[in-house]
Amino acid sequence: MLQRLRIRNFKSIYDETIELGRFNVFIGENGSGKTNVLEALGMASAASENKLSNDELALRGIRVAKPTITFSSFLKEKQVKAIDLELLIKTEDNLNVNISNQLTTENINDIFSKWTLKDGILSIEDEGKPISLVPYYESILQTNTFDFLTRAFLPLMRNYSTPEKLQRFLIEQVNTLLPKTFIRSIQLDLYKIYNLSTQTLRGIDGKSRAIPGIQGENLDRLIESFDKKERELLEEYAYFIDWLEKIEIDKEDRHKSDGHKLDMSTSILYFRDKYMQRKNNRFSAENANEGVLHILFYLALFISRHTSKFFAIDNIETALNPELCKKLVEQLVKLSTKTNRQVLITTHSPSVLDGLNLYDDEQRLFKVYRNKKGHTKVKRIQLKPNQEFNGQQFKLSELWMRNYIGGIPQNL
Amino acid sequence: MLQRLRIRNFKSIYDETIELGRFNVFIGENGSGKTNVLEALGMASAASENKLSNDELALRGIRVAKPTITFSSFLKEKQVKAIDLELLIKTEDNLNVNISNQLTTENINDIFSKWTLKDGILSIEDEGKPISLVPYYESILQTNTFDFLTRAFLPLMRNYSTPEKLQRFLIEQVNTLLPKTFIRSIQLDLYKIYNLSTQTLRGIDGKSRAIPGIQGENLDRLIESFDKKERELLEEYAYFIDWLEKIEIDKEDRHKSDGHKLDMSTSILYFRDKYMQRKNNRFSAENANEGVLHILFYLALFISRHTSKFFAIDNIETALNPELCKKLVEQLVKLSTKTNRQVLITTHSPSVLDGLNLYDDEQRLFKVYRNKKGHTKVKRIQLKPNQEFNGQQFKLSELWMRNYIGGIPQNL
Amino acid sequence: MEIGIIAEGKGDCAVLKNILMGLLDLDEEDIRFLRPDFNMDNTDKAAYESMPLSEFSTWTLVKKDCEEHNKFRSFLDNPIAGERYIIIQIDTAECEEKGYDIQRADKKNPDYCEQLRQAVKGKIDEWLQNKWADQIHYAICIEEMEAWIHTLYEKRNTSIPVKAKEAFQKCLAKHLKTNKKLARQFQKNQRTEFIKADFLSKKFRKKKELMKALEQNQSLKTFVLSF
Amino acid sequence: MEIGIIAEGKGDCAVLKNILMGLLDLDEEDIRFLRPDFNMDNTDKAAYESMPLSEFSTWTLVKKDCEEHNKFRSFLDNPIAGERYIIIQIDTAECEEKGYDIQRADKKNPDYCEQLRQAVKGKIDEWLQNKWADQIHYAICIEEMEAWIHTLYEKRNTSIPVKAKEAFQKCLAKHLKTNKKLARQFQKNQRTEFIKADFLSKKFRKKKELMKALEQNQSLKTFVLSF
Repeated sequence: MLQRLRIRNFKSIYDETIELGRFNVFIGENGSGKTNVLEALGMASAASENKLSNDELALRGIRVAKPTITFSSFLKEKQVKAIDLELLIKTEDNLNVNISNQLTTENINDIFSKWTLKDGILSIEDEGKPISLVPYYESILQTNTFDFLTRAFLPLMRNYSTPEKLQRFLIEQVNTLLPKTFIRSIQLDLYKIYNLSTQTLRGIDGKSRAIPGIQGENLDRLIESFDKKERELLEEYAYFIDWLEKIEIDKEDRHKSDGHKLDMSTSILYFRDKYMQRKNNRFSAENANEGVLHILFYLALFISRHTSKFFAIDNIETALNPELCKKLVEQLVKLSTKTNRQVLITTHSPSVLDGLNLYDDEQRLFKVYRNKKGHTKVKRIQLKPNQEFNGQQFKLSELWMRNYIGGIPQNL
Repeated sequence: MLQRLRIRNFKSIYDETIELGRFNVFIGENGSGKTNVLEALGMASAASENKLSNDELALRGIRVAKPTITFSSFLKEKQVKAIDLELLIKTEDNLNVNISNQLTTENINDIFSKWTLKDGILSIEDEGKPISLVPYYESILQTNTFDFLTRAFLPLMRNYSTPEKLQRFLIEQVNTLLPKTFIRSIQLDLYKIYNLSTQTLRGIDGKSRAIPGIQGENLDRLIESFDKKERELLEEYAYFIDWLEKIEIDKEDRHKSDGHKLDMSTSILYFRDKYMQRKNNRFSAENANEGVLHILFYLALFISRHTSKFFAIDNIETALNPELCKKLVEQLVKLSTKTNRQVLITTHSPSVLDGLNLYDDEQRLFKVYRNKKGHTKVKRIQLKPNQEFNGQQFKLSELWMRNYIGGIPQNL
Repeated sequence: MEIGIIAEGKGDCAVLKNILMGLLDLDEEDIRFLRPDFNMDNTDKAAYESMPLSEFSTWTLVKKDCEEHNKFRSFLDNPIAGERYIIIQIDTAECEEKGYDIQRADKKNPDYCEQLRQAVKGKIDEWLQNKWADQIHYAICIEEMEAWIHTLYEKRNTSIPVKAKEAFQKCLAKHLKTNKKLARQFQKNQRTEFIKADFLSKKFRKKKELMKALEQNQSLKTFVLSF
Repeated sequence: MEIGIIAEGKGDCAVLKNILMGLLDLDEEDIRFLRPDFNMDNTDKAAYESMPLSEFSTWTLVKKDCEEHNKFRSFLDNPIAGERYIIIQIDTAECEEKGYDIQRADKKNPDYCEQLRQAVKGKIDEWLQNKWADQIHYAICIEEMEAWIHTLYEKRNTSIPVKAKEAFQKCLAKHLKTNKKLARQFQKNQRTEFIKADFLSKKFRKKKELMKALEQNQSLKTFVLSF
């Protein structure tokens, strides 16, 4: 799990630290910087794999901008020409690993300028006690990596007059591998920001070949890849869509010629409507209502064994009835535990808040806002300890809408 | 104004009559048929101009499907192979004109089959009293149309042995012109269903050349077309976006080479952020936050003298903070009176309800749901007469969310 | 017409919904479940579920709603136009508990059902301080809702049931054993209490079935005839 | 720390917000306007605006909020963690009206301000039934909020103002006449009461300016020192 994320100097975020849980929901005004938080993590992810080209960033859902506006540029502050990202990862054996990433670029005025990463392990702690990295080096040096390194650096040997110098050099090299190893251990390297488009879900206008893509590309292929267990799990949730009788994948795209699609959609996903006459009850993704496509995408994303364990969703409420959205979130929370995901989600829907149980520390709610200097701030909304049951008196959605929580414009 | 719309046998709508106001908001569950209502009106609009090809329908925002599933197809009901649309138009001189449109198609199994319209005036009433169509025929016959008709039908003269027969024939011809004339009088012929995509608003992925297109294409060009008065009106609403200093249209696309866009966006729209250093405060539409793009689009749509007087918006809340959305709707209501629009809007956002004043008969709220047979029903939500002011006790958004209104799934 | 339901359980809501659909030809959309709260937020739900069970015997929650008036005010007195009613459903099985405070008459008394019903109705009116009298219908089940459902599965009078739940379960088990189609469908409708009860009482949606059924249960009949 | 404001007008909210930003280094996000209701729905707003003016003299609404407790309960007792306070703002100008019921002392009395303030504070505590005492701050303006803003524009003691509104308007008019930049900016900040007052009291956001100002107004000083 990523336990803590510190972001400095990225877009509207001047210096902010966020303590994450498993299921993290962000609310706030338009322009408060919610998406920037998701993107900052995307930068860390991309950097760890050296996938910092504009195309690669865009495929993760990051809006690529000129470095001059990617670095924070607040009034009365000198612009720092580096993005600093600090990640605290809790490993499965309960180590706390603190990783730093610093991103710089050659020409800050050039949108095509290449990004450069400087990363490293700041510390590793075991139950609060700092531990030495040496065993880690050793464990790595004992593996194939070591053979590889030895061979790779053999020609350089002569440059290192003493074994100590060579060792120091190798440790430096390993040091750059380590952060990536930990980042991979939580699948942060595979992180993407999903922001669905109905058209794309329908199989029109998709741009990504990923299964699935960030705007909802290839939902049909994702479901096709399901094994029996996944399929059964998905079908358990069919009750979300009252009229849904059956989901079909038309592997050979046979129905296309039946005139089910205007030939614009590449999707081979079909639904059957139980209220309609059997001969006329098959709908292509192109013709289905948008709600079913959004719901199905999120469920499939959380169920599939092929999707990353770590991802973000921007505007999860799009096109969904508020009550449905609440129940969906409630189920996604459960799935996130079941299939071991860590997720960051932004929303403008009050109902999403009602889908959370804030007594569970794994489910966290944050409000994002600008302080008086314009800096993005992220504040966790927590409950008082031992709050008595109060008979529905305080629904989170209503507290938010009635302006008791913040995160809404007060003076429009 | 379109006062009444009766839809029969279109998708999930079996037979439903809707009494419209100026600003009409539709809420309901996913799949209840909200979008079908908007689409039915789109069919009437397209039919009036004989623009019923699949491409033309798609450009208006109608999801084109096979006729077999475009006609209603409920269990235990024989499928009727025609869509019936009845429009009651109130003209500016207070006549009530009742128009019928019937759409049929040759091959109901073929998605490419051509649609055929049979339309006609059912009645014209003046203060409840039916009036004869004769003066209308005469007024048309006295215009150029008559010359045109005479000339056009001259060769056919010999087929009509008596003047009475020819007259009857001509009246029939005029009869087909009349509905179109009334439909044009309220600009229903220009009707479209807008359903914005953030990517398209950013100037990426747009498919329409219309200014603006239904997914938000060419917002930049729409704003560029503004005259001084429109521009000033737009700028009055700048307060919606706290950080917005200025909107810029880069007519010669000069900033492109400054590295403001990744060359993917064709938009020439830029914003300046007042919290950022002047040298680094220009954002392209490609890089701006999505909220500002959505807000700007709606404002421009309601302000422009070039956009239709009659249109629909699907999911107006997309990407907007609830409180912002409420205030936006409040202002769009005002603009709709000021610039004389009639609009149909769907939403899943409870806050939108709070932006309406239901004491004003021009602002109407409808809930859309399926009855036990699966038919889409549309029910207006009205207030009790003479309701006393009750000190915020009953906020519409909360009544909806607390399940006192309906239009949410009760048993997920 | 719209009808709100305040009931002891979600299953009770489903049964009443089906009865209303059959009786008044209503759509599901016309029926609002006000208690139990289907739309509770999850933070509250967690708190609720951690409450000691004794604090929320279901009739006490119905009583609480009646006494607090909030739901009645929000549903019946809100500014939205329309004809609206609330059905209050309560079992008599626990009527002798503290707070409910009703003495049962002798079951042999021919007026047992009606007397007990009147006593409970009086109690509800007391809780409500006699407000909204014209807009309330009383669904008072003697002794449990299962006695009403039972009428759909067996030709027998269930007006004064002995162990209504058990009796119905026994009858149902018999049906499931002999009717394979029913058993299969029953298996498919287990996800929630609501769905289960909705399935089992589906026949009430047909007016004819409903009319037949009410001849077998006095308290069901009294409820239905109150419309 | 988060602070809720219950005030007579939206302008008053703006001034208090600026004072809090200067005094406690708060962000706007830490300050919640609870009265007047900035987020009222439009149907209610229409009803509200059609009410006869007499029914909602602004102090009566502050009083109503205090007596009803809802806002206090929702903001201070809600389940969300955090240190929270509410500021109640009220002018003394109308303190002799029926329902407010405070007798003014002689203005020549050196303790006039403090006595009047104590009387109003006592009245508010009475409305609140002494609840939430540790979480309330009293912004009692003698006699009107304008006397507080006035301190930013003139070196003069405004503690016991005569016609505070008029005096401030006169002083402001003088400034606008001589200071063109101010006049231009003032012109730009007219859209709402809130924006107007926010602009005029902007200097309170600087602690130094605030500290200077409070030496010129006793009731402002007492309010600020209560933190």
